[in-house]
Amino acid sequence: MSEVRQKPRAPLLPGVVALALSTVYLIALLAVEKQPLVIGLLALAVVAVLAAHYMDWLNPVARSFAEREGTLSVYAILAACVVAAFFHDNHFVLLLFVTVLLYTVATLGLNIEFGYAGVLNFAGASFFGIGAYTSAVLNTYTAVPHLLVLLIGGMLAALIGSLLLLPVLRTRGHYAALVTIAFALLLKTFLEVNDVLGGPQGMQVKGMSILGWSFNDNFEVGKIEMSFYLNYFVVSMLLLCGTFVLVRRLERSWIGLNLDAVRLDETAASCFGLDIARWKITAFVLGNFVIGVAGALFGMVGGFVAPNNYTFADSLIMVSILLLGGIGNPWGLVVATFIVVVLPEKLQTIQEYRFLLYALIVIMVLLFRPEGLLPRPVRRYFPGWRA
Amino acid sequence: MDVGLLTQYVMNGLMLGMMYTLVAVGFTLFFGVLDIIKFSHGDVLTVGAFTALATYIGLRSVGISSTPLLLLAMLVVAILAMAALGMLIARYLVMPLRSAPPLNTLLITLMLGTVLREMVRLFYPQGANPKPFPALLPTGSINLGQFNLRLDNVIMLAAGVTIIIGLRLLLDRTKLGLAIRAVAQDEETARTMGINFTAIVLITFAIGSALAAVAGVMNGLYYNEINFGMGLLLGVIGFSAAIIGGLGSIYGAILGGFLFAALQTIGAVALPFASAYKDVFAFTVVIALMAWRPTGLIQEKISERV
Amino acid sequence: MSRIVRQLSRFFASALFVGALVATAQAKDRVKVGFIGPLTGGVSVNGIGGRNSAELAVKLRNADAKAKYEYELVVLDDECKPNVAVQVATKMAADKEIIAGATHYCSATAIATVDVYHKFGFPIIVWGAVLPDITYRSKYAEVHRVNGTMIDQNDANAELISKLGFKNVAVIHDTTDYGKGHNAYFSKSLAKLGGKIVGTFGVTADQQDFTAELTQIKALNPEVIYFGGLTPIGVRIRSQMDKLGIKAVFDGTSGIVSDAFIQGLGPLAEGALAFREGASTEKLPGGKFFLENYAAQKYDNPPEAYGAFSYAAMDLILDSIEKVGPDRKKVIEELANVKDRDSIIGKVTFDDHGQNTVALITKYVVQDGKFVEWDDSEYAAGKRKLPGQK
Amino acid sequence: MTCLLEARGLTRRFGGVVALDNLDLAVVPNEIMGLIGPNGSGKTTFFNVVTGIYGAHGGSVTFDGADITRASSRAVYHAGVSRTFQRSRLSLPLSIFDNIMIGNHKRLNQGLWFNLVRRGEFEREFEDNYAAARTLIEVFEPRLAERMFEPVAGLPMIDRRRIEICRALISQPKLLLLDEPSAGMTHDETKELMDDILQVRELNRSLTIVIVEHEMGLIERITDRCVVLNFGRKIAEGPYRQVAVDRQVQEAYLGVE
Repeated sequence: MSEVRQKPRAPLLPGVVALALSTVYLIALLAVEKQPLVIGLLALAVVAVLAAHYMDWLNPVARSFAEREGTLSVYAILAACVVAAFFHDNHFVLLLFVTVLLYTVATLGLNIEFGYAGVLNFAGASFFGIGAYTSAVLNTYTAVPHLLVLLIGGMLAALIGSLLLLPVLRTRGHYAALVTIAFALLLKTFLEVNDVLGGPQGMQVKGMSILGWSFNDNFEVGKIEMSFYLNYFVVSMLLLCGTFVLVRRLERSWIGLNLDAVRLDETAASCFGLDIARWKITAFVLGNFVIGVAGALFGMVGGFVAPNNYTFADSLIMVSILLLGGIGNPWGLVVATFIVVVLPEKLQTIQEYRFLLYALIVIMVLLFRPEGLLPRPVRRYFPGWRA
Repeated sequence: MDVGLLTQYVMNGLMLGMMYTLVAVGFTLFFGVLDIIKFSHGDVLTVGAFTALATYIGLRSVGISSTPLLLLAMLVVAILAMAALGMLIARYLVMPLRSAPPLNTLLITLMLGTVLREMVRLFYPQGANPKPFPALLPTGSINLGQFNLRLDNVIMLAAGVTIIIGLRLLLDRTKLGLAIRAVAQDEETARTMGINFTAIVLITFAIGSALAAVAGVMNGLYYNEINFGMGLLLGVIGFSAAIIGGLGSIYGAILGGFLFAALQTIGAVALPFASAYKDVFAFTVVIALMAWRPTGLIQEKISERV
Repeated sequence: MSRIVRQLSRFFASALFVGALVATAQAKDRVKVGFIGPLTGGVSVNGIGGRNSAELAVKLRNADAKAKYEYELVVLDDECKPNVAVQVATKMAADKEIIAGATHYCSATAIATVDVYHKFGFPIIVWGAVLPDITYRSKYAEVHRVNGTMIDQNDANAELISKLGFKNVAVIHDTTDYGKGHNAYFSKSLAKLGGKIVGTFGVTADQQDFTAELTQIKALNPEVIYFGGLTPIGVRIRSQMDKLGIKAVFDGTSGIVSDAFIQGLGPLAEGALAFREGASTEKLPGGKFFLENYAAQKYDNPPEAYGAFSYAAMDLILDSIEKVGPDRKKVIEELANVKDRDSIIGKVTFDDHGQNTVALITKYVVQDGKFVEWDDSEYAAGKRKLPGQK
Repeated sequence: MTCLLEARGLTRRFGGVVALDNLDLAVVPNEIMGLIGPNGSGKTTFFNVVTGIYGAHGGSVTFDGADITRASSRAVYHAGVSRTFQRSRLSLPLSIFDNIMIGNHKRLNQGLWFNLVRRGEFEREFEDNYAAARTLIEVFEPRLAERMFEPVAGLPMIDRRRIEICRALISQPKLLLLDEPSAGMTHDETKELMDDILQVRELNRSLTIVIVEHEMGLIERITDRCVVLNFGRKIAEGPYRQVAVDRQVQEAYLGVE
């Protein structure tokens, strides 16, 4: 239907402006140290968003993101690189940034299970941990190329996850919730008591290195000293882009449709020939794989793994990110992850109150905006495709 | 194995089982009336224990030192406070979400649990540290070979049994119990029978949370130490117990509670690997049970109208 | 709420304090130094004691008109958890403004973070952790330690209990490197003296119920239960021993030398043994000076066993910065040639691994709700007897 | 063999209640058969047993010559049976197009590789199916064809019904089971719906329809033949006019025993 494509598409400008503004804002927020300034900036953000909401400036933005996603994604990547370049020698900010990227990847994986297929998974952090421990063990005891280690991490997460398939497929609702919750506790205790994996002490993880390029050494471009975290930023960015495309294509295909159908009404779905088990398995395995890969890379970034990093509470934080951003909406996840990871780091005063804060936020979201900050729009198989 | 030693293990198992059961019964009550999981239950237990401790310290500071009086006061205050808390939770967090998907209720109560836990950690003086809990029960003990029978454990077991029997009687013999069971059976019919649905739900939550308070105090008396994190694991275990027993059935909860304790004890002593693996073992069995009996040992009927 | 209130008041206090200094000493440049210790969790009293002591060192230095720089102390909490420790250590080391730090009470956290400090070239002095590997596993120029290692204290421990005629010992250790280390060194030295380990049990740091392990131990009926771990589990195990009617000596390590242990157990603490490297603070060369100044600050928390070491570590860092200026590389070089340096804990000498050599070990026994030095105790005098002592 | 769908001695119990009692029922190709009877007479249960949602406790069901008694819902659908549900079972958050496509499952390429990587081919398949769905829904309500990518949650009951029927028709089944299409609709809406169904029939003469309905006007106008159930048994069979005057049937509706 080529003729229908001629119809005018939503303008690019609003999206670009929004991106530019948020980039500048992000740089400012990450740069300032003085608490009053930080608080001021945060207040500013809230006010700005509310204002935009009432001036009805948000819908144009949403529309141009919906229809010009391809172009805007490229701009978004550029924006991220600008931020990274700005902080090229600031270890801590870059570490924070990388953390955001990898958590986004992980929650994208969780989103496939939770958001699309409706397969409950309260053990997100556990699968993240399986990935991290994989890289810890392989980097310590073997010479497996590190890019391969990432893959293996993902596969192990998927594999161990599939041990749960039988109960996950057979149970429903609360019963299904228990399966993953029990697994989360089981895995953490196992890691704690298992000496080979370092017990509660945890393990060191050797930094990444590809073709002799060691990621843990600072390097220089011209005369400018660069933080070694830039290496990780690049890889994490690539990983995020890959996952983002994967999740997008998944959603915008018959498979995405099947997953939704399974989530919304199993009986009806099976009356139209859907193989419930097949799609649940697809989602669960694929999701855990993605989470595992992110975990493997995060293990190398952090340089250390311990059971206490992968507790039930951490899994809950992942779920919170999902709900906060808006289940099923990748862009929402990016925003939510930034809020959840960066806010407590910048706002020293709330550092130790952060769990309390997250919990309260999620409760508020569930009570007053169950669809999250950026609700998932209805499926468009091809952005900008009009009829 | 030496008989005395065996009895010792059984005794340890019974004590754990009793505490798990009290928690599990709460879960199963809530599920009965509202078909929801109130995950904050375990942390209500924590708050209950800390309330009791605060009461104790308060009373001691004003010079009251009679042990039975202190114990009574602690129980009363904790029970009343938790009952109230339970009602509040039901009224403002659970009831509003009735139309929403059950997942949301699960999540909101999970998060509420975190809120309670963090509140204790942050706002109770030095709440992050484990707190010594007074031993208020007579600690006399008889040594039978390897078996050391402690009076306080016996008292606690007896108390637990009485509470559960009492609850059973309340549900079976009283008008209130009838109303609760009616609501659990079918909300609509209950309404048409002229039962005040909201009131019944609130009362049920009060009862369940009161049980949590008792379990909390019992936990403190048993370990002589409480900490802000104690509720999380107890909650999950109680939840597991209720689930493997079969949600909505009191007997299921009891069965599940003691089963879980048994699993832990067996995992600790009877199995070849190190005792530290006992929870790994217990939870593995739980998952296996879910695969075998997806709706619990005492089956709960699932009927779906098409 | 009192916690918040206290934090607020502390915040304002320090604000005023800094304000005053800025007013007086505009000329001096500000230099950031760091402290890491467990400020929350079961061993927080030790962490806070250490924090206060380091803070004291900084305050005294800032009050000193001859000091070249204006020092600001950045305090982070490792919660005695390896994973948290690595996070905060990364945070501190990654901040180029912070020149050096006095870090870690828990061995589990110290051993986990040494690589981080090395990665970022951040000079630190360990003030409390006793695991030998922290300094000896790898030769990092960044890592130093003012307190001794656990080796000597375990020799002393084994020696004492065999002297008391105890043969059969059951070992419980937390499965962190700290507990494992203690288990290894103690078992070795006990074997030398002909004692017998009847059973070894590893437990996890947040375990609540030990009845299963203890019932097994009961069946082995040892005369002594050696515990390699920190106060919180120590308290639980000791009280559950009593529940199961186990009458054995509770033989602890430096990890339980803290008032929290006694508060947690009350009368049950009586007769528990513990060991610590270095003289008890009162008997240290600068002990009096330290305790007086500490008292003058009116902290609501005692310096605890390792406060003096924390003070000494921070003082050493400040000395070095005064000497070579706020530059990490130079500070590392400076610390490398610390030799017979006088400090409140006596002469400090860093060997090529940055380890200070502390020979002296203090033996403690809990008597009437206090950690009393063994040799001064009624147990040594024979007035009282440990359970099962001949 | 002339029957498209044939049930022999079909029996299904729920606890003590016998919902289908040894029921014999035959549907011949290209007819519109009305399945009527008082509430709880087993009409919907019959649909659920045929479509494999419930298993049968006795007897057999054959469709198009093949035995589907034990077949799963999926298998029955793939064999060419589509249905609508008494209480509308659309996926409300999804768009009209998505809901229709769920019904088209067996004609869509479900391969991971095809869906994720070969986007070019996927786009072509998508466009073809979009065209098909659009033409189908235009038969019912051109308005809806303009709103293909809006969530169905906002639509009135009658439109949802239409979409449900489209979802059932898009895969071009041999047999269509309509379970009380008029439920929850006004009289006029029911009329409209009737026309819709007849139109469908015009479109595809080879389609066979079994319709469960309480709205007798609708039954009278569109069915060639009726089967009356009571307590899971067949009590009458024949053209509507004939069964309508049948004494047993009237008793059944009046509840006389």
